[in-house]
Amino acid sequence: MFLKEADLLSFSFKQFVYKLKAHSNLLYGLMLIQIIALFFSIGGVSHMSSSNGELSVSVNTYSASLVIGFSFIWIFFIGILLTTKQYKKIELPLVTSSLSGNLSDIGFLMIASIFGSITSTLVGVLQRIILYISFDQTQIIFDKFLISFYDLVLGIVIGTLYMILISALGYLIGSITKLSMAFVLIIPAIIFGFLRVYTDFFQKVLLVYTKEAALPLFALKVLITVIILFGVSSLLSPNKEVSQ
Amino acid sequence: MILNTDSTKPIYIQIAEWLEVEILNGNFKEDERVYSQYQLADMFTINPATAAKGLNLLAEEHIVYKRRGLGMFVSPNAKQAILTKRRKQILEQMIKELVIEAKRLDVDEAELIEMIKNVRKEGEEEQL
Amino acid sequence: MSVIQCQNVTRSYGKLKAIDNLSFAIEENKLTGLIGRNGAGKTTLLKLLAGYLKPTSGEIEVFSQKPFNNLEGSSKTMFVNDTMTFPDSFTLIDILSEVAPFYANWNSNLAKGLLDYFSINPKQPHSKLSKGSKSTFNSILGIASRCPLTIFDEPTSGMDSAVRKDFYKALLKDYLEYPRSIILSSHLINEVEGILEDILLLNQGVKSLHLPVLELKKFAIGLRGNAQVIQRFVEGKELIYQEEFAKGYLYVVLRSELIQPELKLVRQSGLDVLSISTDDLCIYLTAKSRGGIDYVFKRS
Amino acid sequence: MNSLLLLILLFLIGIVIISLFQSLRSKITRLLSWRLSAIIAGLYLGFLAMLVPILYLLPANDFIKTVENKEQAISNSQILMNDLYNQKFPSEEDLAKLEGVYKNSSHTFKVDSNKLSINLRTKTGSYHVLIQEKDVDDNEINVSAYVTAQYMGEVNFTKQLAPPAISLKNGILFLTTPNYQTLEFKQFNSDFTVDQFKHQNSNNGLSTNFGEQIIYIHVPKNLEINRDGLEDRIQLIGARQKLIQRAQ
Repeated sequence: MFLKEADLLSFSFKQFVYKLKAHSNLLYGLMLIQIIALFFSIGGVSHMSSSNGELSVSVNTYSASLVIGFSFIWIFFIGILLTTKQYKKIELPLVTSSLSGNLSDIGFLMIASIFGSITSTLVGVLQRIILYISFDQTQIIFDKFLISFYDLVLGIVIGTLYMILISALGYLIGSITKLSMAFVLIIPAIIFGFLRVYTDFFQKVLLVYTKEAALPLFALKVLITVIILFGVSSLLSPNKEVSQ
Repeated sequence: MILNTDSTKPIYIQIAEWLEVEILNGNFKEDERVYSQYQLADMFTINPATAAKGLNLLAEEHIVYKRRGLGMFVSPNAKQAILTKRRKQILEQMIKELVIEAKRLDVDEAELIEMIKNVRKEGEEEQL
Repeated sequence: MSVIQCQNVTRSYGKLKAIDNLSFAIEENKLTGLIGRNGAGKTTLLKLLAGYLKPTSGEIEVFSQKPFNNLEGSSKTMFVNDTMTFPDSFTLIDILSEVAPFYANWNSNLAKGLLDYFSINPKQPHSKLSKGSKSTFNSILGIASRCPLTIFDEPTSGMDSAVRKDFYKALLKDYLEYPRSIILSSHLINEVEGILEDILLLNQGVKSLHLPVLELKKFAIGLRGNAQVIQRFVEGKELIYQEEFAKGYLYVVLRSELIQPELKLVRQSGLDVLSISTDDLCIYLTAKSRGGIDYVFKRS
Repeated sequence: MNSLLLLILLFLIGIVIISLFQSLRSKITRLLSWRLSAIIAGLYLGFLAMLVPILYLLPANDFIKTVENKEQAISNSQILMNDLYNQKFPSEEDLAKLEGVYKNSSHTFKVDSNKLSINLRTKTGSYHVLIQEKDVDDNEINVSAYVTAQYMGEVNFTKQLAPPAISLKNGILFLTTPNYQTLEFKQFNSDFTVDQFKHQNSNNGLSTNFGEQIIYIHVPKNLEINRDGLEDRIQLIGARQKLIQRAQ
């Protein structure tokens, strides 16, 4: 006789460790995408200039936002990828149930999110150093060139929360498509259709997260959403048979 | 030792016969423990149930006896029992077939006996 | 104690019934062979037992629980088949150590020893293996996991005959050392017959028979000889197989118990009484149409 | 709508990159065991983490620092301009002391004529010329160019402006604005993730504050000044100067 919960957790954890090693090469995708984003953002993310007749003043603004944005896209695809047959298949030789499979996927996505957020935030530091070396330093505005350590940690925490949220979304979409391949076509159609018709509504939903300026409240919102998204994904899968 | 799996003779009988030969050859003495079903299974790559059946066959014929918890042991007089059995069953069966075949080939009794004598003589010469 | 209990299990794919109203039980620590021709439903049955598939109707219990999506069941079951996939980020030797923590009885030395014995390069990924090596490697996992229920689905496909023999030997040796319930599916019975205790013969999703191998030998008997004489004996009896191998000469196979009382009489009437090899018996039992391939040629 | 399009574009780029990578991956990663991946992950993370102290150690002396009081400087400039329009002229000493006002250049010319006319060759109307008569006739014309606070966002670029070219020839003082000047600055923003929680309205639209130029000319006593047609841009400060001082 053994405790089933402990069992589920222990096997999920073993699977999580297994997947961490198994999917470790997904990291190269992240690195590649971050480097590409870095190259894009070395040109500056926004450009402002004004002039009067004799003078033009321009300010190029730099940030690692693009790198973070690209990493968000990456984690979204990883979320979908983990639900695909090719990736689910590796669970089969292991001790598994659909719940333990989901839990280990969630664990992997969390680690991937943390890693993605840390690296993408730190690529911002790399970007500053590259620009420091390549630019005339008298052109660099000191303000915000040095990211405070507090800002770095804050950025990492928020980035992680966002990435977990996005990965949960990807995972849900992937799980839905697994029910029927028809959803592969239906979901984007629905999303784009709704985006057009209910733009306001979508913007409001988006603002729930993006305009929340209180960190604890934001974390709470993300947490609840993530639990719902992963919960629905987990509820979708138990009746799914293994097809090979 | 390789068993003949294609043979129509069941494997457990082949096992029993092989053990009988071992006993006849003196590889097992009286009251000596014979192979267990698991040893046999391992040796012949057969299911232990099959090996057990072979041993049980010998036990039924009182060639081996069981000691609870210790395994199968060669019965006293096992050699004699085997010889008797083989003479009775195998030799008789063979002779039956021999006689039928001889009849088919028009070999009469005297001729058949002569042939048997010859074969025996050749065997003895080879042994020398 | 029954490890597996199936009650009226049916599994259909659309209209096709891969498993049709199957009932059987498998006792603990038996080495059972699941025999059937290609498409008999062997793999479907094994997937049902391993919890990969759900039965369309009927009850399956493995270790007294429904196997589908059951973690506890999965922890006690190892299903070796040729679609097992392992990540490319693992070499074979990695796989052995990564899979080990999942199985309580895992024998790591045995796994490494077997990998070494079968001289498969342990530094390559699973997906690069040839079909035979893949089968060998998967089978090593099956043996080393020492799961209370270990299922091998056509484990030897692609192996050469030397490796096959070694595999069966290894399987049996480990089974003797560590008894457990093993199901071995194969379409080649004479290869596995020796190591099996029971045989479950499947024919187009239906159970043909489920017997100890030892009884299978005595299960049927063949009669050969003059057609008219044979007809006299087998009149009204269910024949397993029948073949007219020369004009006026018949070869029939029927269950031993049907003819046992008259066997002496049969012999006296000059008919040959033949025992049937398990291999032939399985072929006869699972033949698509009575009369065999000859029948097709005679008709055309 | 535009940002949505951008988002979709980013999405498509992401898809292309990932699918490209996926197809390559199967070929490459055969060689890449999880151990190697873990090592690379560690190196990548370690490399990036190592950059943080390096960033803090970089010498930042040359950077443009925005420690000045921008609001004060701008309002000073505005008050100054108002005063100018209201014909309230500061003395040069006051002007030089005013926060946010910067002296661009100063020239001294020998008087070469008994008349002075001014040739103002400017492209904008932001040049104000103040002419003050000295108490003595020292035969020298002193010209100083001042510029009021110029900001883009938080950046004070007042000091980076090139001064106007000033020369005197045959009683004509040529004031020529410098060639078209382009100033470039690099600003770093915090990432959008952090921005959300930094209670500042970091609206990316940087407001630009162009300043005005004041050319202060001291002329010897009794020099005749000709400012035909430029009366509104060239102011003469003489006796009235004292009045202004009293008003302050």
